[in-house]
Amino acid sequence: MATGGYMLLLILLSSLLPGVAIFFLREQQFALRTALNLGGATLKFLLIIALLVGVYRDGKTYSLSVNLLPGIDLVLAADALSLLFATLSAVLWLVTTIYAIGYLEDSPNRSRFFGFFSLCVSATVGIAFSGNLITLLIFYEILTLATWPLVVHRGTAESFRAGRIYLAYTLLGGAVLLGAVVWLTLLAGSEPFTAGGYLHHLSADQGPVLIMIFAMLMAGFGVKAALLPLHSWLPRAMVAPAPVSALLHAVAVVKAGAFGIVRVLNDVYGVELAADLGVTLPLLLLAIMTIVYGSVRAVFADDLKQRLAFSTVSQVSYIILGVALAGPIGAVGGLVHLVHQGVMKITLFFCAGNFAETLGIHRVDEMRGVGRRMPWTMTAFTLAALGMIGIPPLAGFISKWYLGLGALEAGLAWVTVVLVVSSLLNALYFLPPILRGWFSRREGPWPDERHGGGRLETHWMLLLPTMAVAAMALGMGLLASLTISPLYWVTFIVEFEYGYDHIWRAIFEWETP
Amino acid sequence: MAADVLTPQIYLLCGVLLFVLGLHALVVRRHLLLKILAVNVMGSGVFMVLLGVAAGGEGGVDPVPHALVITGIVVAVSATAVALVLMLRVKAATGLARLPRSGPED
Amino acid sequence: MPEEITTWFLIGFDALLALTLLGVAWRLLAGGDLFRSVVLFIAFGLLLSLAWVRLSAPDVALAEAAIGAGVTGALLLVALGRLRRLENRFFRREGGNT
Amino acid sequence: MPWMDVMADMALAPWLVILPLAGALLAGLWPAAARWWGLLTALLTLVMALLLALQVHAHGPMILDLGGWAPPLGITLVADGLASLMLLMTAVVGLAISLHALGYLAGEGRGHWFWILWLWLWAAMNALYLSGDVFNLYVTLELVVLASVALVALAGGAAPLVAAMRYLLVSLLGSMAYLMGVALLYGAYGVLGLQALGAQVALSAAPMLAAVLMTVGLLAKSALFPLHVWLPPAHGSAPAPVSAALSALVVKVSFYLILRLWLTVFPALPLSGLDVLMGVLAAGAVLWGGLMALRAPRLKQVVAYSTVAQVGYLFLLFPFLRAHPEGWKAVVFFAVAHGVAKAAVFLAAGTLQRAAGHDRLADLGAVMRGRLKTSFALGIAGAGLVGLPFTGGFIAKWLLVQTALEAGLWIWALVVLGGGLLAGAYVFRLLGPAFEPGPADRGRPLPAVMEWVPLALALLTIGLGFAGTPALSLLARTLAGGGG
Amino acid sequence: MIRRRFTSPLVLLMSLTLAGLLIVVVLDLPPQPGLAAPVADAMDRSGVRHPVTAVLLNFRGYDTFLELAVLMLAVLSIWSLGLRDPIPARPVQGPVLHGTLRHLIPVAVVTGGYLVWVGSSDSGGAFQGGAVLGAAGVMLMLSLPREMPMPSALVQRLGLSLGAFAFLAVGTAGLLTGHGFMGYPPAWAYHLILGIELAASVSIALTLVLLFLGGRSRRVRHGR
Repeated sequence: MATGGYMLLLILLSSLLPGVAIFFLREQQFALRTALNLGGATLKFLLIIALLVGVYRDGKTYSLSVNLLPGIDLVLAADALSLLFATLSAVLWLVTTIYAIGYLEDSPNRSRFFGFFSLCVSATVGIAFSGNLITLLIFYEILTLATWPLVVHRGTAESFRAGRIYLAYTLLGGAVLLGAVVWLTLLAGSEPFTAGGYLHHLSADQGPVLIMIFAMLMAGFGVKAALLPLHSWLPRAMVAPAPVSALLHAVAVVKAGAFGIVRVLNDVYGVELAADLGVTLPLLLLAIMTIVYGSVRAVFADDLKQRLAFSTVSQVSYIILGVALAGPIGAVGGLVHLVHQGVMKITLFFCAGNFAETLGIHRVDEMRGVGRRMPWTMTAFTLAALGMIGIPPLAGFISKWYLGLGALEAGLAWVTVVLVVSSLLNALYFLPPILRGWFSRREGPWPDERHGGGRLETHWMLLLPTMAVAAMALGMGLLASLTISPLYWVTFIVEFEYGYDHIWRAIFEWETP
Repeated sequence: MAADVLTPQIYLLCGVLLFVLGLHALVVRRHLLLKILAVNVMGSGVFMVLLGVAAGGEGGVDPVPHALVITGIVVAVSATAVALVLMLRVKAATGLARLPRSGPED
Repeated sequence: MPEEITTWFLIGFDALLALTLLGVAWRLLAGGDLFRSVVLFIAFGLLLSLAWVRLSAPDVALAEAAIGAGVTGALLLVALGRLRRLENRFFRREGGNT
Repeated sequence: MPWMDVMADMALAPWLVILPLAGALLAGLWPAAARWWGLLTALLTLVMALLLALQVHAHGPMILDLGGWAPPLGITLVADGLASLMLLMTAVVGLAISLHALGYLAGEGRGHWFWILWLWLWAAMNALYLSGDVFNLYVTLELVVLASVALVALAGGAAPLVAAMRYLLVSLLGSMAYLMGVALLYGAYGVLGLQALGAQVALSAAPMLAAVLMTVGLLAKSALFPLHVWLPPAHGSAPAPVSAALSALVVKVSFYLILRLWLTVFPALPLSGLDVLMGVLAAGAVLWGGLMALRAPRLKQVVAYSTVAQVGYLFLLFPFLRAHPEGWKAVVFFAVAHGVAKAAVFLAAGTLQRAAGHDRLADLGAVMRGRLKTSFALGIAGAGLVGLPFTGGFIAKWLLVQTALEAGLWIWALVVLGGGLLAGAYVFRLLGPAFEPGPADRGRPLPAVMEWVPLALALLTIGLGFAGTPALSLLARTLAGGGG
Repeated sequence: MIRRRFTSPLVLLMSLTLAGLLIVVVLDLPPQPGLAAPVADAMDRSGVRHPVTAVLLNFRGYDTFLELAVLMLAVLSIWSLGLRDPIPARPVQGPVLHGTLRHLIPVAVVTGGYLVWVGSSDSGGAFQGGAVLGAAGVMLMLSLPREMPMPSALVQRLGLSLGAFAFLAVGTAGLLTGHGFMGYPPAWAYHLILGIELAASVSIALTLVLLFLGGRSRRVRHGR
């Protein structure tokens, strides 16, 4: 057990224990529940910062392992990639918690909601810190368990239907994943994640088996990442409350899937082996198909949250596209999009939640003139949407830029065409709400106006988190060259994973000519 | 000499046939009382096989199967008593002394 | 050779007893009149004790006669009586309804 | 640990029979105090079972000649890894059932009958797990049957009585088949000890037929599809502690015995054909039980059908026995994990039923929202049934899939994974009502123990998620058969 | 009905197959020595002279102990099923039956006692003796025009568990004194076995009568 392994446990417990405690609070114990929520979220944030300091300044390693079966351990470990994902989760959890407290004010069953909400984040952080494939599988399944109650939270027939579909997909994915992980463990043992993979030593004639397992792993993780044939649970899960959608789409569930794919490709198979096996190209094609398909569906979706959901289907596949390019620059683009998409998408969902909660706006055509009524929210929405389209100098531009460079580096120039087409489609579905919101005039009353009369355009607990994440989305693009930016971080990871010392310098020079 | 060999053989054969006879009746008959009787006949068949084995052994009559069969008889009467009372309860509760929707295996 | 005759007589007896046992078992399990089945079962138990004697198991024969035939027979008879009474009760109840 | 050395020579095994039996006799003598005898017995038996497991783990299997008469003549008690794990599981679940019954049966006029019969059942199961003699096993088996039939019938009413009758007849049929097997074995080898038989059994007609008769007889008792008809009404309508005892423990008894026979007595016999047949029946059970559980309208019925499904997994034993020398351990671990989880689910269901006054799933939402601890227990233990991570069920599922893949029997791995999906569907269906909108209602007042016990047992399911290694190393101390 | 028509021949076929297999196996059983020799060798340490009794109460005493447990459990199971109806009414007995029984019952009691005692050296023993005693009790029941008043519930329960208790106590004492569970010190074996036999026969006799009654009477409520 390396030093400070309990630090990781503490990070898990900082949301797990408050979560469990919250379950047993009475509905009226608002103050205590809020204290537990915010206390846990803040504590986790601080612990992650401490962890970052420990890893990067003091060069400590953190890991913790618990025996499960002979030769098989539950391993928690902190490497650069897990820290990236954990930090993203911790930050976004903090803001989402604040947002959710405001959003769910006076609605029933809040103790249950926040309990599962906390469990969900614990599972996500567990996924981030998983040190081997089995641990990843375990937390991945726990995430299913913790998110189902959130999907069905409203308790309507529609949400139960969505919950059933969600379960059908994720449990099936989990079963496939379990089969794959057991199989792989039989072949190669329960190895820790290793940069460059740990399957090289397997003899060449096991290629077909490895391809089969790879396909199963991709199917298992692809469910949550909403890869093309497995995506349809996601738009339906939109019946959940806005903070859940935000969490599901921006951080927890889809990212867990994408993160799993990144882990498998980078730290289990290794990019070289994957490329040798010829599995990266099919994955790339699948990602591209998902990107285009999601964008097209988003164009034709009238409901705002549906549109965002299909946008998520499309955008998450950028991450997969990036790693499937099998080169360092593409990987930078994919991984940085993990962060960028998270922050931008959560901003969009917060905005959509604000519109729905304040004015009862659910459909794109109802957004006419909303810019005058809610200028702050509309500004945030605009920033994030433009970022998604990839307008410089916003965060999405950086992702797409590196993805494009990565494609060129990999000799797949045609992929850039896909990126361009996709960006056009992004514009096609994000510009109408922006234009309508700012430049159209409202005739008649809002569908369902609630937060009238205050000095702010809506409840401060809704507005503040929205503005915070919008500012982050802006900052990530503008300040991409700072050493605390996700981009810097990602290049560090990629440098390590791909073993190129010079690459990060090269990228950096490429980026700032 | 012939009797020493043949007598156990006759009873072994008889025991086996009683067992199968009981088994068949247990499956086919529907009245619970007959089923209970069938189990008893099956048991008697097994006891007969055990005693046949005891009588046909190399080293004279073997007392161990005798003890086993005595134990078995007592167990059988216990089970029969319980089954009979249960049958009466079923009859009182359902009006039938047979199992509803009786499949071939019960 | 009287010994041999005795031996074959005994074997004949064994065979006859076995056949009788099988016949009685067949009849008692054939269904029809339950009372007859129960009486046949008691007879079956007594014949069994005879068989146990032939198999040099006097202890078992005693136990069979006392428990297998005696007690089980009594149990069966009482159960049959109660069953009849329950039947009458059901019959009467249904008769009263119509 | 020095005290372990002191313990090395102590004969602990008999106490696991003496204690519950004495408890049963005393409870029968003073029915008014039955529950206190029951509780005392449960505690002492658990302590003894723990000590025995530690002893076996430290010093290996223990064989005890009863009355000082060595095997061909006397009966032995065998306390090895397999037996002590089953005893421990029984003791843990037994204590939970006893504690829960304390609340569940409080104020019931006929409650003492539960205690008396339950202690008898416990004693009988312990005697069975320890027995090392095929005929003695028959007697203990009959004890188990009589006690559990009486427990099933305890609920009264037409359905439980019919179920009890069916169960009794199926069991007697099974017992007779088993006994015929014993007679054939004695006829062929002239001994009754498991080890002694195992040393002699070779491939020939008599032991083959004996093996088939005994196995089929025990299968009927264990309600393997399609011989399961009696199980759902019996387990679904009994009082909750009884359902828990039947589903979690009694079902495992005949499974244990089959396993014991094939490990010790019949390892020399080939399984060809039998393994495929059993595998197909197992798959049928998993599928049928799962589908019925998806349709049953009442909470406890769902759980009862879940037992039908999970019995199916137990009989993957046969394909595994044939293809993988260590495969049976996975199945045993599954049996233990299922025992704990199923008991927790049934006890939680009983608590909810008592609080609501019924167990119709459609109308259970309010009470599920009001009784959070219990709903949690239901959820966690349900996750155990599905085999979701951090539960014993996950480790069990992992081991089953691993065994199947290692042996190249991917079809059984598919059965396990598919069964897990069905289990997921019906477990989440159970939890659904808790998420419907509406008020929360604690229902009728209940003793606190009825809420805490299912929760504690459910948390133990999580504990089992980390018990894989110790359990497997305990199972490694199991007496193997075949040539001594 | 279609199902039955289909299954009946199937069951018959399977039964016949099983019968065939069993016959082949049973008639082909190899000659084996069995346990006659080991029993004979151990008789002098068993405390009794009759081999079946030695097996039942000493070598395989544990079986017999559990068998007593089965009997007792059967009674308890029946009791747990609820109160019973009284035994069917009987016609008033004539003087002949009455007179016969008056003589038969004492004879049965004596025979039963004798069988228990003689079990140590000859055919007989607790089960046979107990059964005869029980049969006497059943006859007594049948001879009385009305149901016999049974002793109080506690006495019934005590009598019922006497045999199992005695066995358990002796067995546990063996465990505690170093003779092993269910072990007797050879010097005491005869007396212990006789004691257990007596206690067991009382329990068995009572058990059989209670089994015959088939539950506790609805008319006489027994307090707990």
